Amino acid sequence: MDIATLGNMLNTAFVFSTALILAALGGILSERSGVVNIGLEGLMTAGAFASAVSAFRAEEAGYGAASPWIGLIAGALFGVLFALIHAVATITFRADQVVSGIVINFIATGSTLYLVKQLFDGAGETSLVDETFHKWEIPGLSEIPIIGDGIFNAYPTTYLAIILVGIVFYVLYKSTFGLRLRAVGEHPSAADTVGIKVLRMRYTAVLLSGLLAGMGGATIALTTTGTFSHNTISGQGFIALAAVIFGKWNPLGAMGAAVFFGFAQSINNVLQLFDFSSHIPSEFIYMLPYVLTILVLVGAVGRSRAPGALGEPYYQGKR
Amino acid sequence: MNKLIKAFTKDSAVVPLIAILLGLIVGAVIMWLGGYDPILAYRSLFEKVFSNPYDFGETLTAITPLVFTGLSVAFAFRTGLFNIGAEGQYIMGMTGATFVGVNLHMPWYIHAPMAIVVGTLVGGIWGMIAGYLKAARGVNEVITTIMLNWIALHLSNYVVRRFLLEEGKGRSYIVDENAQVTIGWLSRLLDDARVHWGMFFALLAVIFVYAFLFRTKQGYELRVVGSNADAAQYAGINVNAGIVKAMFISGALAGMAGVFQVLGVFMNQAIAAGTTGHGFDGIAVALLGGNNPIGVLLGAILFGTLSYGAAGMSFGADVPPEIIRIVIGSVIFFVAAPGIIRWGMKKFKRKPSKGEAV
Amino acid sequence: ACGSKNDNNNNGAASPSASPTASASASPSASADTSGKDFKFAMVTDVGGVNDKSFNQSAWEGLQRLEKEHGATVDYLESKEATNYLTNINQFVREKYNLTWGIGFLMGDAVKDAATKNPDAQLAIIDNVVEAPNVASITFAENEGSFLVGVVAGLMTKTNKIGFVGGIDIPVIKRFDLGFEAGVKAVNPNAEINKIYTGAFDKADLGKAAAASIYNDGADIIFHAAGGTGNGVFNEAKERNKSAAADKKVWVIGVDKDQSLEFGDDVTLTSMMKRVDEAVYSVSKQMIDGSFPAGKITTLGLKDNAVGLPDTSSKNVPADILAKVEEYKQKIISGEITVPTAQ
Amino acid sequence: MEQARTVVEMRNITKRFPGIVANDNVTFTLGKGEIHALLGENGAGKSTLMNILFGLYQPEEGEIFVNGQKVDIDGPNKAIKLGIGMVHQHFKLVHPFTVTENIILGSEPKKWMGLAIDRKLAYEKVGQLSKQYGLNIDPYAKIDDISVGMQQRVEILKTLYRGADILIFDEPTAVLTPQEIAELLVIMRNLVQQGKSIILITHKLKEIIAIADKVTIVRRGKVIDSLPVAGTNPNMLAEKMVGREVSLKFDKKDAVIGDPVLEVDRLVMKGRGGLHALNETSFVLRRGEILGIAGVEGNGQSELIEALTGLRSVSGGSIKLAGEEIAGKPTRKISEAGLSLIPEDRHKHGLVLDFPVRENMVLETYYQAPYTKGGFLNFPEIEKHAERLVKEFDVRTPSIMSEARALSGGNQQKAIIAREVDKNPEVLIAAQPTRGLDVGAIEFIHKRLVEQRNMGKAVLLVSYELDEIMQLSDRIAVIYEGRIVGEVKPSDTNDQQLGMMMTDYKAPQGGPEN
Ligand SMILES: Nc1ncnc2c1ncn2[C@@H]1O[C@H](COP(=O)(O)OP(=O)(O)OP(=O)(O)O)[C@@H](O)[C@H]1O
Ligand SMILES: Nc1ncnc2c1ncn2[C@@H]1O[C@H](COP(=O)(O)OP(=O)(O)OP(=O)(O)O)[C@@H](O)[C@H]1O
Ligand SMILES: [Mg+2]
Ligand SMILES: [Mg+2]
Repeated sequence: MDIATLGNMLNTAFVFSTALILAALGGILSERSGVVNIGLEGLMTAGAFASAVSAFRAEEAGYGAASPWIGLIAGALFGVLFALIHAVATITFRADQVVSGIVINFIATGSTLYLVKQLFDGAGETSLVDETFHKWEIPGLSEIPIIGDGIFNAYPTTYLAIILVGIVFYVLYKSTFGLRLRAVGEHPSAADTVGIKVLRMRYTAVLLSGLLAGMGGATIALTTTGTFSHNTISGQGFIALAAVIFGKWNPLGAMGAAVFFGFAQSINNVLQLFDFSSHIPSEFIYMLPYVLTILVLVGAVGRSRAPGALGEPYYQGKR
Repeated sequence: MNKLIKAFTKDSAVVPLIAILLGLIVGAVIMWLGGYDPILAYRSLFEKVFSNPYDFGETLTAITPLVFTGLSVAFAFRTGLFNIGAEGQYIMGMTGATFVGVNLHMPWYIHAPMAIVVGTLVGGIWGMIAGYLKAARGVNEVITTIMLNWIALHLSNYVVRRFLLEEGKGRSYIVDENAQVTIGWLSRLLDDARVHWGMFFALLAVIFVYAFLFRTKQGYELRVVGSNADAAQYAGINVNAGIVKAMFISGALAGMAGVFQVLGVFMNQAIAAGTTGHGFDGIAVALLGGNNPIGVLLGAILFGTLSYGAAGMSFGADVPPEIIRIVIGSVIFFVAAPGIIRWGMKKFKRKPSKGEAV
Repeated sequence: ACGSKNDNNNNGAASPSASPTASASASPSASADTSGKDFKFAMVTDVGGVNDKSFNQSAWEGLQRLEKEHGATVDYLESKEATNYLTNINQFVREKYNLTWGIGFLMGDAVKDAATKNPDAQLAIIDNVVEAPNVASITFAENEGSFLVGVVAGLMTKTNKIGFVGGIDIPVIKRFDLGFEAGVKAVNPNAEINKIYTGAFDKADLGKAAAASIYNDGADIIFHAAGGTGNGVFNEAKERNKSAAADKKVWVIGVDKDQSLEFGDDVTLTSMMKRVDEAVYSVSKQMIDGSFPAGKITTLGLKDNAVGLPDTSSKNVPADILAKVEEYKQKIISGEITVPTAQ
Repeated sequence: MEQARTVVEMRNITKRFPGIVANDNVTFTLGKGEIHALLGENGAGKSTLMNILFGLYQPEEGEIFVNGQKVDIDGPNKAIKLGIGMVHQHFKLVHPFTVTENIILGSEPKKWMGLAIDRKLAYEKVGQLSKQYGLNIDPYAKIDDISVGMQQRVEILKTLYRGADILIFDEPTAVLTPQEIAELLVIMRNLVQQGKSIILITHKLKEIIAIADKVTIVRRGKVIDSLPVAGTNPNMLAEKMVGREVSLKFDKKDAVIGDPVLEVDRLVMKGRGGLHALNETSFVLRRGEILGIAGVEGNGQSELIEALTGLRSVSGGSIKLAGEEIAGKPTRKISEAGLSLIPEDRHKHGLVLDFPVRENMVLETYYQAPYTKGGFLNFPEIEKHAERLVKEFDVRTPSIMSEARALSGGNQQKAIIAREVDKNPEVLIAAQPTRGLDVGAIEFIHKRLVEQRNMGKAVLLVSYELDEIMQLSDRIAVIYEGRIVGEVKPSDTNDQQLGMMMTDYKAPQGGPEN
């Protein structure tokens, strides 16, 4: 394996993991505020759907290269819409957070497909978006060996995801908002007694998680598939959830986990290009990313500690 | 009898009924907005399920695996574990049963039971892996079960291809007749619907899970572990063993879903491109049923009926069957957030009294 | 989709290999717009759904044509999971549809079951063989068509590296794979072929990653037989062509339909067409005409024009290469070349 | 002391919870510079009243005046604005955060136009405040790593940081060591001198006498009396509070001491950071005696209990229960061999809060006959058992089917004690058995422990409360840094001497007991 291959693998890993990173960031914000978000899959689905439709419509309307950006924004907003359902159910009505998340997954897959059929004359797939995102090569930086190929020649959404990791990290650990958010997720009544509006914080966090996961879904539609259909999002949301836990609810950790997973996927492709791979049953190659993930978890990372109040609805003393 | 009436007029019974009604209304509104005829759609749905013996029988067949996976998830929940891996355990259970069903040849009274037992054990072991990793290494079971789902998919494809493949068919050989668990007479009675013994095993499983969890000492132990692991440890209960045991049972239940699908419905195992969704649907069923075995049964019946009837809806009223997922989602939503219904009920009840006051 | 080759195919597909009823089908669909008005045709999709941009969709187009041209009643049901195959077929059988299609390899057992239990019903299946007196089995010689796109690839590669992205390693896909490889080797024995099976038909992200690996390894043409996973292959190629220099241009060879219509001819070199629509149309038409090939296996290959390259290929493939393709086509039809296949 | 101005006046407050009137027409006034104690049984409604003053609950009826102004306290924010601060019964601290982060939470100093927290300034400010009030806390420490006493100071600092003039302390001393209590009392006096007014909820009559100016007594949601502390005595207060006579001191018979039943020999257990949590701990417990383990929290008491019960493995030494080695054996085996534990944390370790009382009563014996027959639980027997215990130990619960969560703290504790005592153990370990309980409940529990000892059983009492230790123990062993540093008889010692031994080893004249 030469250096170029390594760079290419890293590149594939980042492309693959962009959506996972974004969705995982969403998951982190929501869960750090104490709200379990098992609905990431559904939020991604909503985002992918809205982005494919809007980008296509924008392209039709002649927005050209702005179309994918319009799609990205639409995806984010649609994610927020579905996250709102989760927020209302779990925060205002104190529904079980896991249940509500599963409901989001159900309603998102059902309603987006239904809408696709409504919008595209009964077709099960949106029309292909031609104006998708293109890779941006960062001049200069892309010359660096390995990471030049690996990171600095990527989709704008990948850069966006990496920047957002930084922003979310900063917000969580350096800003007042982050301190309060984490307090709400660890010990809501402690936050309440110092005058923090617990429910408002949780609403904000859950809606942001919709925004980010929606964006994550959108990146898949706008860089990988170009369309939205019933299988555009198939399991990525759950992998993102795994990345949240794997990364110990820390943005950098989650990014590491997502990229690791993407890297394992690209190893599995590169492996098939070698001759010796013909002796390995292909199924074992497909398993590789998942097996590696488990091995890494078993070997390196110990128990991860969830936010203290994760999953608990907050009652401010019953009336 | 009085008790029964009371049970049904209690808040806890009214709420789910209202939830179902509201879910159907949400679906109706969406259909209506989309220009479809909701009345016709629902009529087609229920006609599909109840108007002829064949479809009725097939509906029962559709409900059966949901009972198992629903129980699997609910059981794990009760013991404090979130098993997202019913999907993988289902596949592994299926593979185990297919292996025995295809590769061994024995009289029926050994073959079928053996296929069932082996499949169930394989499913259980698959669940146990996640349990073991949690107990011994502290790895969160949510991640491992997600990963194990994918591993199970590919592993079973490998097993089918390597050991069971019927050349050119893309699937295993048909399992021996002696390993099949169809019910011939009932099937004939129901116009050849693929009814099988799994249905009765599902009912037994409901009773088993109920009795095990709430009536046996082992079930008690697992519930203590699930509800307060620290207290369990103080009480001298082996928490780690409990986790492994619980995941084994949960996996075995999900495995049985796969076992009966192959021995009762498909008779062979295809090389699969993706997961079936039965495991994930099991989460929904468990939640519909409030993680209570009886609730799971009712939840599976509701879920299975609606899903199976969805084909009738698209056949009879040209409504996209996706709408049913929205309906099911809404029902779960309203079941899960009884606050919404209670809140609505209160408003509803209060109105007349206000009127009186004026 | 493309109606340019209608006449051609109509004849071709309507002359099944050993059918004694060939004469009946010779009466063309010229007039008789309502000849099918008493007929009800239906199809059941596999889990891909009717808009899979692949054989399900193609099959449905065939049925729709039947409705348009002959006034037949047509309908379909989508299967959400494998258990639905049989129940969906039975829905139509019970409603006394004249002919019910099972679309796709996976439907084999279900069609067999329905046919055995309902000897009066007529059924047909695509991509699989069901031995029953009331079932028409239609399969395609994908290896033959793939051989021809292999010829194109072998002759047009500049890097002498070619890729293949498969869905799951099953016999149908293996036929694409082996035929393609044989075609490449026939014209360019030195070319290296890199194959990746993604293990899925519905994961564009895996297709994209696989294509990236192959292109990174130096290949300039990828043939995909991976359904929706192939979308990722196209997107990767498009992406590369947007930024890369002209001499680094990469190509994709599409599958099942003329994929240049969807993904554009700046990335689609050509496609290995599989005329499921034609097959469904013509065999259903035979039912109207009273010559339904019940109990027969019809293998549609190059000689039936049921597989092969679309006309649009001339856009990107030079005439001399197309001539070469035609040459090999004749050799295959005549039996001079036997293309390897898979069971 | 100045008693002039009224700073808080709560008039005719009524607060109802489903099925109970927690505050029934309560009127309460707090004067400036006053320390005003609130006294009442568990569940009398003290916390509820204070939660109303702090804006956490809204009363159904009544008015509140702060500094003469009628106010509507609709949330903690409003309370904070009015200069009210509260140190809650259950601390409201975010454990993974540092001391400073907890203190500034909600009113953080900012920099970069509000984009970031000015941590430097925050740490400085907290350090300064700590010094100003003599609280002596490390602003950088994580809450997880500091003692309960320190945590409480963080709570106090939280209110001071927000500029509170009216401080509410809800059972501040329940979790403190004697030293910490003494220090807290100093701090409170200090605060009053700086112009603050304090409301103090406590079950410890001694403290009220020691520090409060006024006391208001609440029973079942109603105010029974409000009077100056001067001229009262503990017995009188207890009587008013419970509504009957309470014996604060009871007479124990002399101990009839028998054979050694628990012999702990040079027990070693590794702790955090390479230190030994248990460092060659040795002692002997005999039948018919109560041995009190006195010590400041964090000197190995928890580890000792975990070692004795098999919850954690030891790295050296031996534990003999009735002659049998039990070190390293699983918890269940030890329990079967005759050792019972009343754990310190009843919610976390003692009960399954979501289970009915019925099931909690067999938490350790469920698998034995007659509660299990052929693998199945025998509910009639379990119920009989639960009914009997509930009756014998006066556990007040609507029914044995009520969830343990629904019981008050005192009754939860009684349920645990009933369960453990009924196992008829050779050795009963009682860890903090009366923490947070009212005098009535304490009296009941103490009686039960002495009863065990009188029956010839051995009781190991681990408590941070010197009063409790002095009152109950036949012998006191002092633990310091994981080692028993001395043994004394209660009659031969006093608080000061014990306190000295607990903080640093100074050989007492008595020496190890004969
Ligand atoms: N949030 C609540 N919901 C319902 N009932 C409550 C709630 N909080 C308190 N109660 C009830 O109100 C009564 C008074 O409780 P409160 O906490 O004020 O007692 P307390 O005097 O502080 O007792 P303790 O000495 O144990 O702290 C109790 O009977 C309790 O059950
Ligand atoms: N949401 C609630 N519903 C019903 N009762 C409640 C609720 N919250 C608290 N309580 C009850 O309020 C009472 C007082 O609660 P609190 O938290 O002050 O505990 P406590 O009784 O003082 O016990 P301890 O101080 O030992 O923990 C308890 O009896 C508790 O059961
Ligand atoms: Mg209180
Ligand atoms: Mg209390």
